[in-house]
Amino acid sequence: MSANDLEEYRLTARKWLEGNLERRDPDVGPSLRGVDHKTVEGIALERVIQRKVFDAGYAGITWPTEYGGQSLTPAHEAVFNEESRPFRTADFGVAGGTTMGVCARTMLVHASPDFLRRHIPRILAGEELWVQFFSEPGAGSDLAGITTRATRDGEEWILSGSKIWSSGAYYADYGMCLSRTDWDVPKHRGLTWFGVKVDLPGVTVQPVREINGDAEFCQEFFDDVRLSEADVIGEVNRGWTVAQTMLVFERGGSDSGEVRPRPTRPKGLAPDLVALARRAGRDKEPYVRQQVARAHINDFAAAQLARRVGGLIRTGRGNPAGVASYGKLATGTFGALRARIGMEIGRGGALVWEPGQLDGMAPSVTYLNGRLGGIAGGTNEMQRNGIGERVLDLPREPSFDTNRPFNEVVRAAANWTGATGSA
Amino acid sequence: MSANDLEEYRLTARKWLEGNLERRDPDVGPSLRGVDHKTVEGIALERVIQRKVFDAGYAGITWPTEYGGQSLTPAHEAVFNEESRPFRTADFGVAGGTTMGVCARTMLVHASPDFLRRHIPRILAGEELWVQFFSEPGAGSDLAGITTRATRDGEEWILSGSKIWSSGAYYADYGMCLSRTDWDVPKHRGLTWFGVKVDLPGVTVQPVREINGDAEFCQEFFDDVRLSEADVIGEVNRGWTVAQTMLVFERGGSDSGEVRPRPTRPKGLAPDLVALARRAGRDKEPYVRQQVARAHINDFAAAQLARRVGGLIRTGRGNPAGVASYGKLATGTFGALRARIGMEIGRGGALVWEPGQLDGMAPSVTYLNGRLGGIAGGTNEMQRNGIGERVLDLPREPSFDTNRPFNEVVRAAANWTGATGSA
Amino acid sequence: MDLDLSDDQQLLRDTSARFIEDRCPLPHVRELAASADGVDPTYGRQAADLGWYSLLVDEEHGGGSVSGKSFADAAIVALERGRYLQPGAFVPGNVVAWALAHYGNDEQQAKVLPAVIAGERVATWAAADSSGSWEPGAGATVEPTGSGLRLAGAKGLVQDAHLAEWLLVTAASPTGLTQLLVPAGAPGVEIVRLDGLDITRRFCTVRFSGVELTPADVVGELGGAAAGIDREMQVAAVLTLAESIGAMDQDFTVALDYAKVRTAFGRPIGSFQAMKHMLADTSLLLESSKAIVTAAIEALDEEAENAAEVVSMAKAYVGDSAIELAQNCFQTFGGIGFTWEHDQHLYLRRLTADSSLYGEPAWHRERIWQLYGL
Amino acid sequence: MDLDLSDDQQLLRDTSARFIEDRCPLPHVRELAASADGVDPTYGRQAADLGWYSLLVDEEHGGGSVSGKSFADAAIVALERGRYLQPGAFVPGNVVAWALAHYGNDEQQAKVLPAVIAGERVATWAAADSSGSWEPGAGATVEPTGSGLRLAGAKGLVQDAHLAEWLLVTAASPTGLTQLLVPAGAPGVEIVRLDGLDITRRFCTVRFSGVELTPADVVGELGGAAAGIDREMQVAAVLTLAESIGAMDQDFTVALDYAKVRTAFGRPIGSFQAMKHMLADTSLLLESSKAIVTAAIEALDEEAENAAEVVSMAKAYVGDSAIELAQNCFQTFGGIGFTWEHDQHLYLRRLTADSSLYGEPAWHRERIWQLYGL
Repeated sequence: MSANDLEEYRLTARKWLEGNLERRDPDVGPSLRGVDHKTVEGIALERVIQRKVFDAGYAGITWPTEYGGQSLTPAHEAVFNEESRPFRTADFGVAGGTTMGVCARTMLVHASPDFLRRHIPRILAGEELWVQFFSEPGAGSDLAGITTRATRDGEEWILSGSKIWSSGAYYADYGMCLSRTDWDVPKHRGLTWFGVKVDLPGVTVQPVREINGDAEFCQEFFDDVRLSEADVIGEVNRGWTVAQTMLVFERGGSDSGEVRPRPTRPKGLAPDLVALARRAGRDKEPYVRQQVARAHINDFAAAQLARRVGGLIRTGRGNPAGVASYGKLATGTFGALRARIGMEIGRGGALVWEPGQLDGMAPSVTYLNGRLGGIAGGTNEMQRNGIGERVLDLPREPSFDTNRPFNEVVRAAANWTGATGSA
Repeated sequence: MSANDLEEYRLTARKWLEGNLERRDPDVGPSLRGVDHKTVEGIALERVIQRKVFDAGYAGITWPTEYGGQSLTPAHEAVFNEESRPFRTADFGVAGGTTMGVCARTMLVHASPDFLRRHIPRILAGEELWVQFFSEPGAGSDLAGITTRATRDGEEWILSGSKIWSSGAYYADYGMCLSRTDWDVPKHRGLTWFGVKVDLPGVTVQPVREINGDAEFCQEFFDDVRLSEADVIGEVNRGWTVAQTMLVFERGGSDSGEVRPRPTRPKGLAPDLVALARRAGRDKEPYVRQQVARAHINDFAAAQLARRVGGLIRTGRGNPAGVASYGKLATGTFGALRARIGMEIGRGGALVWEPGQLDGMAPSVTYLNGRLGGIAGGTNEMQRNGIGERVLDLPREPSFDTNRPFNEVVRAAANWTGATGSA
Repeated sequence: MDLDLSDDQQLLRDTSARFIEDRCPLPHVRELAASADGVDPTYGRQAADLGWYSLLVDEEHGGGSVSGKSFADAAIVALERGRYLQPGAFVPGNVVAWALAHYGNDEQQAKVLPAVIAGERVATWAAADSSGSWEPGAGATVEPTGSGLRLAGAKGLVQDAHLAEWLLVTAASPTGLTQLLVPAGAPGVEIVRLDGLDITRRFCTVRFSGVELTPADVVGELGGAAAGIDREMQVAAVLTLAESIGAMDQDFTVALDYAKVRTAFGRPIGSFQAMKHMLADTSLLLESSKAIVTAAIEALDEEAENAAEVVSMAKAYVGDSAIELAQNCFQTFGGIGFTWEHDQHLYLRRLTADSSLYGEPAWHRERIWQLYGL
Repeated sequence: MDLDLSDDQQLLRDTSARFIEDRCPLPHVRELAASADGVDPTYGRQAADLGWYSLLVDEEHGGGSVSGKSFADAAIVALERGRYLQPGAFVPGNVVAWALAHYGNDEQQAKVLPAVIAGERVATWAAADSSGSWEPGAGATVEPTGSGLRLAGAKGLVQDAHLAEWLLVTAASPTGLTQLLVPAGAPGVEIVRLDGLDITRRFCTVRFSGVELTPADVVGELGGAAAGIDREMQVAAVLTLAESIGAMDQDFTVALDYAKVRTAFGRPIGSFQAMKHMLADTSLLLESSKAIVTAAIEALDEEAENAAEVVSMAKAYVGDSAIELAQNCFQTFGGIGFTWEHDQHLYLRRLTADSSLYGEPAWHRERIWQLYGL
């Protein structure tokens, strides 16, 4: 590939973009709520855009032609991304990121050629949006402890159980679903992934209303849903291997140790908190100033820590997954503290607001979200375990669930005594 | 016993006291350091006083006459205590309290009549001061995990190992020493107590210099010390039963659930901290005022908590040892916080002092002692376990040391993998 | 919380608890949270029948405690209310009843007090300004006119003002702090319903645009209300503390139960030391909060010389501890605590609001220095 | 701490570490702690041979960094010093060297600076007052007399003043902040040796009773030292931070090792989640402290516009984190940490002192608002 080829690719792409897509409206910023709420109708319009891109050969640029991609180089992809930035490309919201960044990538590593031929071209064409059916109401930190079951019935599988915290499932087409297919082996060894179409009989998708008022996550119920052998992704009972691949993609490949740019210098003193202190007429109160400065400093410390963690990975100084827990734990602890400082300095005035007054509501919403970083995507406790065992090399916690059949683990947990067998 | 008898006893005692003991000097307050340092020479003078009291029949008033006591009632003892308060009775310091309050009482429950006849009269006469040889450098929280060993050798026992944190051992005559006599049974079942004379060949007593400059505690080394069967206290290999009795006496019988008087209302705003803030010229600084008030409030909360714990025990609302952990944990956490607040408000000025300037030194000494409550006599972690399991009835921690021979426990701990046997 | 309830007190507790269970359990609390007014009209009258608004008023004025310790009695009700996050202006209503019984003129005592005690009319207390400052009289001023008085300014965090018949308003006057009993419908009174973090209660901002009043509307002496307002703050703080204790106790109980039955990694999560120790620390917060609130209640019942200090200590201590407790319970529940359907957030919302109402912890800490004249 | 040391920097680190190991390991630190002077006279000269006092001085004035980043280089030395709690006025000595190189007059640069760089004479910095305030010029005033200047007042927390030949004194003058290079032996200078929490270093109070000086003793402009003092505070803070990081790292390393080998209840104590999680949190404090100090060093080396803010953020953050780290290590060691013979208390003492020196956390937090003009 010569520079000329790339330049030609760029010009062709530019021309196509100008002729086929609208320009992005620069005034449309991010929405006020954390997540942009999608509707099924809105998504249909996005599918039309994606279809155009796919038909023109600009979807899956680096992916195999066999599955609808273009088998070009990452350089081509980078060129197209650059050129398409000013244009209004398809926005599938959080499910779009999950489809392309997590599910399809995981499929490409583990699914059968048949499966890939069936689904990847449709994904690239915007016809299939995929989300993860992974966490369960009864299995959060202990992801491998899921109890949604898939039971073989002749040529078919019967799925039952429930999943939760699937982002954007209410407008997705498929879920990539982890289920237990063998209960007589240790927990990591009896898991299998399936592709589950959300409109199959027996599948119910319900939005989960969150305490902050959002409803971007869903819970799914599977009531004897019939699946076929063709829906299996990866090997039966080897689902944990697939899950590990997926978790790497989910972390955004942050294990790669790429050099992070220097975090921006702080752009002013914790602007939200200073504004809040001013609204409360308290920005000259020494105690309030202490608390605001504390939050501001923690923000800066967290940013510098993220940079250091990148450096540790880059220079091979630590187990990547282990040291990444530093950043997560900092977020999980500083976040709650900062949210509380907001309520503290806003005091009574921050408790109430005139209906619709968004800046009045902001401290409360932040406060309600304050513990999110300490729970979602791995609790503080899980991060501390990770740091303790993977980074500090501290002696391991005794394990009660890795060496025995999962159904025994479930039984023993329900009848816990703390006794360990005499030697 | 009639009121007349008691009144006569009172008059006789008063007359004896006036004729034989000096009056207490009201100007001698408690010393500036936490503990009054004793010397062997000073103790000899105290022994003379105690001998007088003993000879007059006022030592061991409620204890059996068989062992040198008077077999009288607690009421007689209370009368003598009242009458003797203005007089200069024997002060054996911390070892005196241990001898009478802990060791002798434990012996009376568990030791053989022979042992009691030999030692209790001498204790009452001031001839024997006893301390505990209990904790070890390698066994603090895990008291039953001690490794000082006593090995049978014909009619004798050979003691080797080391003990630490024995208060006042440098001027005591005997230590009551817990040792392991059977390594092939679980840890609580192979323990035996011995009376160890501190001047026996092979016994070395060394003061432990503490970080606050005090040296009231000692460490002992036992280098093949020969003991006889007559030195055994209680039954061989049943030492844990003895230890439990001892721990109850050590807690001062606080399990009794007696009604505590209402804690005094605070006598002023944390006077030490306010004085410190003033010396630093900071008593008008809002942040300093917040910190001082915080400490003051915690002091009050701890006092009210102590009262509540007494009430919980009194009204049978909780396992006494369990709820007592609340008070200990409050001390252990508030103490460190308060000590740090002192250094914080004193800032740089509290770091230094002119030699001999006691109030300048005080914040630093308090600071160095700040963690004492969180470690000594049961760490914060042990209190949290106690509250969690005994009060809150949370599922138990897995146990690795209760059901197997102690020598295996030691080996397994040194080769810890965290694995538990597969079922 | 009190370890030695009398038989009558136990009866008060049990009837209150049963009333709440029957009349307004958590599912109904959620319904009310979604309703326009936030409380239904008959609830207050029924509660009044149980004595909820008469405990702080002496018999002479139509009230009566059950044990002779009126604050201990009212705290019993408050605790049960807090346990299930009861709606309605119990705290400010009792403050008004207490204030009228102590300082009201004959007409106020004859016409208003009985209606409040009977739960027939809602009266509420307007003490803070709209920034959340609890400095006495904050936000409002009253000035003599020719024949009467004119009230101006705005008060914030006025609970259930939208349902109230009367507002007891604290205000600064040229001669000192003053309290006024203002009809909510008086010309120039504007009541703005607010949204809020705590969805189980409703707060309003009340604006006064030159409201014309007469000397008969003053409660106590014009310019002489400083001591009264201080004591009312203590009453409000102690009742709020007792409500907080009920909410803390319930939140913790549910979290503790969850830690015993939820399993992960082949064990109940409560068997993990990290969880066990967090719950032990949380339990210490709860027990010490109960202990210090008990002391505050006694200080009021005994009219202790340092009652103001003890109440401020309790309000500061529990104000921080309650939030920490609710956050720790949240951490125990994990993801499920983020769902609207789980009650955890209702407790977090309520306890966070309680922490600021009637003086946030930092305000009370500073106040302790001032009480010592330092 | 810095993840990308150059070869020259590694050499600087290794020679410094070896020197400390040979010349002044912890047992010798303890001997010095018990000695009259607190540091032995040859140590400073030998350290100077390794460049310890020349790194912040440009080549023109006889100094030189090894990497072109003088603060990064000095921090390398400081970190190794902190690791084994080295005695001596490294921080204030370097501040004086930096100040003389930047603001000194010809004579100061010709006579004093070389002696300081060579470690032949001790110069130290007198910036705080004796209450521990680090407000610029605190505690001392200088006033013009007929022909000269008169210095009065007292400075506190002056490290190694009892060994110093010169004191760089910050003082208020009628025309603004001023710095003076005062011979320690000048009439009217009284140096009082103090005892202190941190037994590995010596601090003095220095009193000035009308000390007569000349304009030649001024460093920089009379009344024009505000910017210089600010920058010197940054230099002092950053070097102290680097020393703290070394001490934190070592204290934590030893505690971590202990948690792996000490057993209780049939397990290494580090396998208990309570201990493991406390150590994980402590490790987060350490790593984030390293990260923020790295940023502060870079800000000085790059002369970043917001260097003052970054340094204040780092000093506030690490000032709290270091104490928490030392307390957590103490909790890990348990009883043994209370014994004089265990090194834990030396680290606790040192880190607690570092937290206050050159501005305690609360001072730096307030300062950040001021730097924003708020």
